[in-house]
Amino acid sequence: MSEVQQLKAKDFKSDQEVRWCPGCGDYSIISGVQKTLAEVGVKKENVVFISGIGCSSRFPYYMDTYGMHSIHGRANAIATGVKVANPELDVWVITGDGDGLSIGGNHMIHSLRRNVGLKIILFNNEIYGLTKGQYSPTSPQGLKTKTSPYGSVDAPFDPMQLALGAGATFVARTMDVSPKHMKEVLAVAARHKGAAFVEVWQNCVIFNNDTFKGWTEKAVRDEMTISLVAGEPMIYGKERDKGLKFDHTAIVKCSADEAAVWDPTQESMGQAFLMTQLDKDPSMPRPMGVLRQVTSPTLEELVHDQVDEVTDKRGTGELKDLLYTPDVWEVK
Amino acid sequence: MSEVQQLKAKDFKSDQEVRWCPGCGDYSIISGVQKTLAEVGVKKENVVFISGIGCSSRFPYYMDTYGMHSIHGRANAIATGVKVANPELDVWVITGDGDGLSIGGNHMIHSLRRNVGLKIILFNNEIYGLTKGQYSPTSPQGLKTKTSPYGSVDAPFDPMQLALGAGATFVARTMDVSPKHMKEVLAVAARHKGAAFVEVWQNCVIFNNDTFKGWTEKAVRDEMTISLVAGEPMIYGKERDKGLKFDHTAIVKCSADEAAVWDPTQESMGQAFLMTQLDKDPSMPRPMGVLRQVTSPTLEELVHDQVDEVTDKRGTGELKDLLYTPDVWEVK
Amino acid sequence: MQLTGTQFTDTTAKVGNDLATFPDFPAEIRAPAGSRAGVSGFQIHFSSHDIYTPGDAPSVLVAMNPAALITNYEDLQPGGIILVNTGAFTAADLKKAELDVNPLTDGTLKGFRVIEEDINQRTTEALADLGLGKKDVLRCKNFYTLGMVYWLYSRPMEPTLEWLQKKFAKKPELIEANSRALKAGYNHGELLRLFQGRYEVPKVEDAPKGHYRNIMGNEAVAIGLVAGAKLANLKPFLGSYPITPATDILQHMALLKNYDVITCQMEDEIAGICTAIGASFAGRLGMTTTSGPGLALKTEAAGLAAITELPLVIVNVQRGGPSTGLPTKVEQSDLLQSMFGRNGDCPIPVVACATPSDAFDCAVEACRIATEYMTPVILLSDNYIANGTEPWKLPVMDELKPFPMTFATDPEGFSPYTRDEKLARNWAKPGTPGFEHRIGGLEKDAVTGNVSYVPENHQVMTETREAKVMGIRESIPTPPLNGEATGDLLVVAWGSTFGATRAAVERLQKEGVKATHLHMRHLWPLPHGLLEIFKGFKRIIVPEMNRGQLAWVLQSRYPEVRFESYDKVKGKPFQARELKAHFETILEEMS
Amino acid sequence: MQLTGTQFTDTTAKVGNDLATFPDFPAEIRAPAGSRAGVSGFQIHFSSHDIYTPGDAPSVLVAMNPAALITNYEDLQPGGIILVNTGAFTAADLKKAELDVNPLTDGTLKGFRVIEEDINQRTTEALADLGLGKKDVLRCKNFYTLGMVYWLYSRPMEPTLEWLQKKFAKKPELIEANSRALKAGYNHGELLRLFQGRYEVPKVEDAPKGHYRNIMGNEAVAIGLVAGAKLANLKPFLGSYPITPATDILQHMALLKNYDVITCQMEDEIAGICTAIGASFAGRLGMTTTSGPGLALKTEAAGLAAITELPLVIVNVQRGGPSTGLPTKVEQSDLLQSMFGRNGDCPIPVVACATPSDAFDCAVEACRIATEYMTPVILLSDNYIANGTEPWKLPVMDELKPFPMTFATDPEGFSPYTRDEKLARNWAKPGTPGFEHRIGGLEKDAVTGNVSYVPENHQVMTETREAKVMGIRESIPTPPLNGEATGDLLVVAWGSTFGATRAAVERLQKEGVKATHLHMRHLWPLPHGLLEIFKGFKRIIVPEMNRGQLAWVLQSRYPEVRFESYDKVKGKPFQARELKAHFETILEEMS
Ligand SMILES: Cc1ncc(C[n+]2csc(CCOP(=O)(O)OP(=O)(O)O)c2C)c(N)n1
Ligand SMILES: Cc1ncc(C[n+]2csc(CCOP(=O)(O)OP(=O)(O)O)c2C)c(N)n1
Ligand code: SF4
Ligand code: SF4
Ligand SMILES: [Mg+2]
Ligand SMILES: [Mg+2]
Repeated sequence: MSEVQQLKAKDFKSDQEVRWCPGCGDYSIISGVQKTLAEVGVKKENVVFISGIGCSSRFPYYMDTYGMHSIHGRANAIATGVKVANPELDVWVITGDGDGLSIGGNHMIHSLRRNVGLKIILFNNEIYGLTKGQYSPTSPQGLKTKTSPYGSVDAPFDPMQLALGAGATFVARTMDVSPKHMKEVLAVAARHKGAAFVEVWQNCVIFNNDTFKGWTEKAVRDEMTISLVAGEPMIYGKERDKGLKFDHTAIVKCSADEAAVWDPTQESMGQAFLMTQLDKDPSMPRPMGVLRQVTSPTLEELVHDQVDEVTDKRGTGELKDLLYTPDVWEVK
Repeated sequence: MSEVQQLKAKDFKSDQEVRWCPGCGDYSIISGVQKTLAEVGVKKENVVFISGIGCSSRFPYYMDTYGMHSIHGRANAIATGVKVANPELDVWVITGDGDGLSIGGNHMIHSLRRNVGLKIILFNNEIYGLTKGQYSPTSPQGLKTKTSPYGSVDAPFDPMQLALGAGATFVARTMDVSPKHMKEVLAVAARHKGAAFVEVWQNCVIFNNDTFKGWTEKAVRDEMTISLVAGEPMIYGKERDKGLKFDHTAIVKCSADEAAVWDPTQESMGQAFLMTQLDKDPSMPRPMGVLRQVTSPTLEELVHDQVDEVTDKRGTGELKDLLYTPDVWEVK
Repeated sequence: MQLTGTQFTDTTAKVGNDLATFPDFPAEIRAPAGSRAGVSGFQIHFSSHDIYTPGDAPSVLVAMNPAALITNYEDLQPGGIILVNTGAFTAADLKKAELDVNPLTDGTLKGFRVIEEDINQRTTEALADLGLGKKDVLRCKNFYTLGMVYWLYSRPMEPTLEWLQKKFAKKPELIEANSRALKAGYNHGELLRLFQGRYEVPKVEDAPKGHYRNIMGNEAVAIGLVAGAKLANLKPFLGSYPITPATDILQHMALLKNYDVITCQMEDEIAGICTAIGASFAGRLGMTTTSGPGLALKTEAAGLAAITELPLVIVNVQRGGPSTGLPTKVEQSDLLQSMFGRNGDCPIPVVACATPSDAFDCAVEACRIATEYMTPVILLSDNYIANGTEPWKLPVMDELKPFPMTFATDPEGFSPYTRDEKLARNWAKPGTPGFEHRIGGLEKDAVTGNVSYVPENHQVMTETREAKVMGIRESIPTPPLNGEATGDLLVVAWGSTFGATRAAVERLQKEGVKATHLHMRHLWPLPHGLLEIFKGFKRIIVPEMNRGQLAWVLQSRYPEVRFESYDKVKGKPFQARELKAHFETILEEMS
Repeated sequence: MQLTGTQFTDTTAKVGNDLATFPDFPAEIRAPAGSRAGVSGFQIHFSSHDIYTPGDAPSVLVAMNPAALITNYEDLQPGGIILVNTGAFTAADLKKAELDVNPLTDGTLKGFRVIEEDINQRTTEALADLGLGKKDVLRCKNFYTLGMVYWLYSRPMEPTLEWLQKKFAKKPELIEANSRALKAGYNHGELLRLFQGRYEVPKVEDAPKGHYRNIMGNEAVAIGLVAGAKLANLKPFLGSYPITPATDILQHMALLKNYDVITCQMEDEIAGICTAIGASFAGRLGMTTTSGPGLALKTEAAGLAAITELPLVIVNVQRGGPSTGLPTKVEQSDLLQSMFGRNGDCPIPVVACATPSDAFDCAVEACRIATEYMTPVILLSDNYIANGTEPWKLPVMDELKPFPMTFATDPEGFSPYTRDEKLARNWAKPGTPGFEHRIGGLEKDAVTGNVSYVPENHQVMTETREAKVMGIRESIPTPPLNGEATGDLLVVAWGSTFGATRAAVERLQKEGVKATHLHMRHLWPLPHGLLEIFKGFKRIIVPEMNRGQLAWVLQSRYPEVRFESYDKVKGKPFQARELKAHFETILEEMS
C-alpha cells in the first residue's frame, strides 16, 4: 500500500449502480471528476466526498472513496469539520442549487469567507430535481414549475456573484456538455489551496430541460460564452475573432487583437465581479472558466498553526495538568 | 384618527425603559430612526419593527409602533411574511452582525435577492454584544475575544459586499457617531421601494470599544471615509480637497476637481462593488453613504399582482367552488 | 404505472365503487427501469361496501417485469391471478432484477394463477401500422395492460378514452396509439378469455346519497386549509419548503391564488414557518407544510409561535425516519417529536388525519383550534394518506360551520395578553391605529405582555399556556367507539392505521368476537372520557407504524390500565389481515 | 458584584469550608444600575459540613441599593442580617427601583437585623488622599463591603490582596485603592463592631483527604470533555455557537489548544453540530455545546449522527423556556426535547449532571457512551450548575479509567455496519487505505451499509438502533439510594435538583422520617433495578424545575407505581426548605 499507484478514472467508481435519469447532466460531471482525480494524482483513501440531499447529492455513493450523503443543505458545514479535523484529506463538496444555495446558502457563504480548503461543485440545474420540479434560487423569474404554476416571482441569485460577495478565493464556472472545459476547470480547482467554488451548468432533462441551451448548445456555445483563462486574452467566437476589454468600469466588445488579458489572481475582486454583470446585456457572452483565484491562508492552516503555537508555548497538555491547576489545595 | 397628524420623533418612543449600556452606539441609531420616521411622515400604526436576538434586537421594545422581538437570526424571514401578508405596512428589520450575518445570513441574502420591501438596519459592532463578547462574522482576523483567546482565525465578511453579491437593490452604510449622515441615509432607505440594506457602524463600548475609531473619530473621519452622494462628485477630506475617480477597473485618488460623479443607480453593480474593494488599500477612505439604489419590482408586488391576475381570470374562488369541482358525481 | 393506476381509479369511482389506492414510488426520480429499486407500484382496492384500506392482499397482480414480480408476488392472495408481461423477461431483464433464475419457471409462483402474455409484442402488433418509433410504441404497453384489466373487471373504457383526448390534445398520434392499445388489450381479454371468468364489482348500493369526488390526501389538506381559513374569516398564507411527501400540498395551494391564497416557497423550512409567523402577526392565517426532517428544523420557531400565541397551522406529512430515512415510504414516527420536540415546557395541540378525505376535516379542525385558541397546531398526516385516493362524500355547504376570528376593537386599555374565557389572547394587527404593541420570545408579563423576569410570573405564564392547550378538550368530543363499549379487546389506533384497524376489527366482530376499535383524531390534548372507556376492556392494543409512540403517551397518562404496542416499521402500511392475525393471537392468550 | 463574590468564594474555599455558589445575572448586559432588572446577585453558602446547595435562605444579605434590597430580602432567614449601603438610598435611587417609600423606614424589614452604613461615603473617605476621580472611587465600594463581610466571617484578606496585585498589575493606583478599601471595610467592621458578634465557620474537619479545587459547572464540562476524549484516545473537536448559559464551555475549551483541542465557533447551531459530525467522521471526537433553543436547531443533524452511528457529545445547558424564555434563569425543561425531539424513531442516550463537580464526571461518562456505543449522547446541565461553584475533590489519576477507541484494522470484507457485542458499528476513518466507504442519512442495509429500501431491513435497523441504546444499561449502575431501601417517601430527582433534594431529605431523615433520595444521572436508557426500588415506597415524589417531564417518562415506563410531580418554574432553583415543607405535607397526608 505504501507505493503510490497511478490511479485511473475507473478506479474511483464504486460498486453502486448509478441512478440518475438517462440523459442527466450529472453523468458527465461525475466522469469529469473521476478523470480529474486520476489526473491530479490523489490517493483514494485521502479523498472524501460530502454531499447534502438532491439528485446531485447521490454522487458520493458512486465514488470509491470515503464519503457522506448527509442532510439537506449541510454539506459545507460537515465538510468543514472533516477538513479542519484532518487537513491532509482532499475534501469535496457536492451540492445542488437548492441544497447549496437555498437551505444551505448560509454554510456556503461562511465556508467561502473562511476559506476552508474544500472543492465545492455546485450542480446548477436551476430546479429542484429530486423533489420533482420546483423552482430554485437560481431559476429565472417567470419560470413555471410545480410550485410556481403561474410563474416564479423570485429574482434569482447568480451563484458566482454571490460567491464573490462572500469573499471566495476561487470562483469558476463550467458546463456539463463540455467535458474538456470541465476537466480543465476542475483540475485548477483541485489544486487550489483554500475554498474552490465551481458552478457547473447541469441539464435536468426531466424537469428543466434545455434551460442553458441558449448558451451551451454546440451551435451557439462559442458565441454565447467566453472561456476565461488566466494570462490569456479574452477572446471568443467560433472564429475566435471577438474580444472583450475593459472600458472604465464596463466590459465592452472589441476585436480579438484588442482583447484584454484575463487575470483572475488580482487582489481586488473588481474585474471578476464585473464579469458577473455581463448577463445584464443579453448580447454579451456569459463568462466561463476561472473568475478568481487568489491565495490566502486557509481556515485549517490557521487553526492548526494556532494549536501548534499554543502548544509550543505552553507544552503539550497532559490529563493531569488539566485537573491539577495551580489553585489546587490539599486536605490532609 | 383619520386625520394624518405630523408625528414627532418622541411620538415613536414606547414606555419601556431603554436598556443599553451607557455610551452604546445603539442610542444614536434609535434616535436616528425615530427622527427619520417623523421626517418621512409615516403613520405609527403602519410601522412594524421586527428584530432577532442581540443587544440591537431589543430595539422594537423601545418603539411605540407594532413590533416583534423574535428569535435569533430569523428577523428577515418573519419580516418577509409580514410584508407579503400586508404590503401597506412599513416593515423594518433590526439586526446585528451576529443575528443578521451569522445565524441569519441565509435569510438576509434571500430577502435581498427577492427584493422584499424591508428596511434592514444592520448594527455592525463586529462583536456579539448580548452574549458578552465573542467574535462575529465581521470581526477582523486576529481579534482576541472570549472565544478567540489567541486571536480569531476567521476571515470576515464585508456586509456591503455580501449584500451586493446577493443582488441587493439598495445598499448603504453610515455610522453611529454621525447622526446627520445617518439621518440622511436612513431617509433615502425609508423611501426606497424594495429591500434596503443599511450597515451602521456601531460602537460596543463594553466588548469591542473603538473598533471603528480609525475611521470614525472626528479627527480622522473626513480623511478616512468618503460620503457617497448620488449625483455628486466623490470628494472627501477635511478641506474637501481630495477626490476619487475610476481608472479602468480601479478606483484611484485624484484632486477634487477631477473627482468622478457618483451614481448608485446604474444597473451594473460594477462600480458599487469596486467601492467595497477600497478597504484592501489602507490608505484609501472607506465608502459611506448609498452605494446602490436601483428600482426593481418587489416580491410583495409580484405576489399580489399574480393573485390579482389569477383572480381576474378565474373569478374569486368561493368555498363551494373549492369543494365542488367538475369531477364530482352524485349518488342519488 | 402511476398514470394508468390513476385512470383505473377514476373509472372505478365513476362506476360507483368504493375504493382506496396506494401508489408506491421508487425513491429515485428515475431509478433504473427493471431494477428492484425502480419498481413503481400502484395498488387499488375497490368494493361494493365501505372499504378502509387499499386492500392488504390483492387478488390480481400485474407485473410488467421481473423486478415488479419478485418484489410483490408475496403480497398476493393465495390463488390470486398474476398477469405477467413475458416480453420483459429476457436474461438481461432478469439480471437487472438480480435474479439468477426465471421465477416464471422455477416454481416460485406455485399456488397462483399465472397468465403469461408478451405484452410488448401484442402492443407492437396492435400499433404496427401507425408508423411510431419503437420507444413510443412500447410506452403504450401500460394502456394495453389497462385494457386487459378493464375487461377483467368489466370497467367501461370511455372515461379513459376521453381523458386521452384531453391529455394528448396537441399530439393526436399519441391519442390514437394509446386508445388503440387500450382497446386492443380489452379485446384481447375478451377474445382469448385469458382469465377464468370475469370479475364484476357492482356499484355500492348502500352508499349514502350525496356528492362525491375522488381525493388524494395531500390535496385534501390543501383545500382543507383554504376552507379552514375561510371559515375563520382570514386569508391563508402558506410559507413552505418542498419535501417529500408534503410538497404536493404547497403545489396544490399554489394553484389556488384566486382563493386569496398566498404561497411562498422559501429558502428553507425555518424561513417557511417564520414567514407564516410573520403573516399571522400581520393578520393572516399562517401555515407551513413539511415532513419529519423539516419539522425538526421548525421546532425553535414553533416555540416562538407558542409563546407569542399566534395562530399557526403546521402540517407534517410523516415518512420513514430517522434522519433522511425512507423518504418515499410511510411511517408514523413523528408523534413524540410533535408533542415534545421544542425547548422548554411548550405544549402544542396535535391532530392527526385517518384517511385522504378525513384530511380535509382535520385541516379545518386544525384551523379552528389555531384561531379559537391563538396557538400553533400540528396536523399529522403520512405518506400513505398523502398519496392515497378515496371517494370523498362532500360536505353539504351548511355543514361547514364558520368560526370567524375577531380582532381587538377597543384600544382603551388594550393589552395583547388579556385573555378570553378560552384563555386565548387578544389579537390586534398592524395597520390598526391605537393598538401598537410589541411581542416576542422572552417571557412576558401575564397582564401587560411586556418582558418580565419576575419568578412568579413565569410560573403563572407556563401554567396558563398549558391550561389553554388542555382547555381545548372542552371543544372536542370523546372519540366514538366502533363496537361495544366493553369487551375483551380494544384497539386504539391513530392516523392512517385507521383503515387496516377498522377492517380487522370489523372482521373479528363479524366472527362474533368482542373487539372494539377506537380511533384517535386528537392526540393532544387527549379528549375527556378515555379512561372510562379503557377500563371497560381486558386488553388494549395500540398498533402503530412506529416503535410505540402513542402507547408511550397513553401509558404515561393512564397508568391505571395497560397498553400493548404492536409495531410495524417497514415503510409499509399495516394489512388488515396481519392485524387480525395479531389480535387473534392476543384473544387466544386470553381464552 | 460577581467579582467580589468570586473573591469571597475563593478565600472561603481556601479556608477549608465546603461551599456552593449561585450567581444571578441580569439578562441585559448592562441593565440600568439601580433598576430591579439590573440587580446582579451572588449567593454563596459555606459550611463545615457537606453542603448541597448555595443555601436557600441566606443568613446575611448585602444590598448595595434599594433594588437589590427589595428583590432579595424575602429570601433571607427570619432574623437574618441585612447590610445596607444607605449612600444609595436617595430619592432617585428609590425611583429607579420603582419604590414610592423607603423600605428602610416603612417597616418592610421588620424581623431582620438591619445595619445601615453609607458605604459610598465611607469608601470616599478611605480613599480621599489618593487623588482618584469620583467614579473610580465609587467602583471600590464593593471591596469596602467585601472587607466588612470578611471581618464578619473571619476570612483572611491575603488571597484577595494578592489577587488584586495580579489583576491590576498595570494599574498600581487601582491596587492601592481597592486594597485600601478592602482593609478599611474590614477595619470598620472590627472597630465599630457593627454586627452583634462575628461568625466563625471552622474548616470542614471530616472532609475526605485529597486535592481540591473550586470549579464552576461550565468549566467542569469543558475539562471533562477534554479528559473524556483523552480517555477515549481521541482528539476532541468542538463545533459550537455562543448561547447563554452554555457559551463558557466553548470559551473555556478555546483556551485549551495545547491539549489537542480544536474549537470552531460556527455560523449557527446547525453548523456547530455538523462540523462536529464531520470531525467525528474524520476520526476525532466531535462535540457541540448549546442551550435549549440551540438544541431545537440541532435536532435534524442529531438524527444524522444517530443513523450514521458516529460518536458525538451534545451538551445542553438548560435555561428557562419556551422560546427565548428566560435566558439567564434556570430550568430543567429540555428533558423531553432531548429524548424525543427528532424525526423518526431515534433514541439517543441522555445523561444529566447534578452539581458543578459532577459535571466533570458526567462529561467523561458522555464521552464513554458516545465512543463505546458509536452514538450521539446528550449531556444535560443547567444554568444553576453552569454558573455555580463548589470545591471539587479531584480524582486521583488512576481513578480515571481509559476507554480507548479502536478503529477497524482488517480491510478484508470490511463493512461499516458490522457490529461488536455492544452493537457498536465498525469505525474506519478517511485517510486509511482499504476502508473507503460511504455513509449517510438514508436507511442502510444491516450488513453492507449500502442504501436499502427493503421493508424488513428497516424494521431490523430500527430495532437494532434501539437495542444498542437500551444495551447501554448493561454498563451503568442502578443508582444508589440515600436512605433506606424501603419507606414512606422516595424522592426521585435529576440534574441540579440534586442539592436541594438531598438537603431536604437528609433533614427529614435526621428528624427520623423514613424518606429516601434517589438521584438519576442516566435518564435514558433508564438503569436496571428501578422498579424494584420504586415498589418499596408508599409515595414517590419527583421534584423538577419543569412541569413534570421526568415524571412523565417514569410514569410511562413504570405504570405499576405512581409518580407525583412537584414543579417549580420560576427561573430559580428549589430551596431545600420548600422541598422539605412539601414532603412534610405529603407525609402528613399519609399519617
Ligand atoms: C430538511 C429537508 N428539507 C427538504 C428536503 C427535500 N429535498 C430534497 S432534495 C431537495 C432539493 C434538491 O434540489 P437541488 O439541490 O437543486 O438538487 P437537484 O436534485 O436539482 O440535483 C429538497 C427540497 C429534504 N430532504 N430535507
Ligand atoms: C438560537 C440561538 N442561538 C444563540 C443565541 C445566543 N445569542 C443571542 S444574541 C447573539 C449574538 C448577538 O450578536 P449581534 O447579532 O451582533 O448583536 P449585538 O448584541 O452585538 O447587538 C447570540 C449568539 C440565541 N439567543 N438563540
Ligand atoms: S431529475 Fe433531473 S437532475 Fe435529477 S437525475 Fe433526473 S435529469 Fe438528473
Ligand atoms: S454590550 Fe455593547 S452593544 Fe450591547 S448594549 Fe452594551 S455597549 Fe451596546
Ligand atoms: Mg437543482
Ligand atoms: Mg454585534
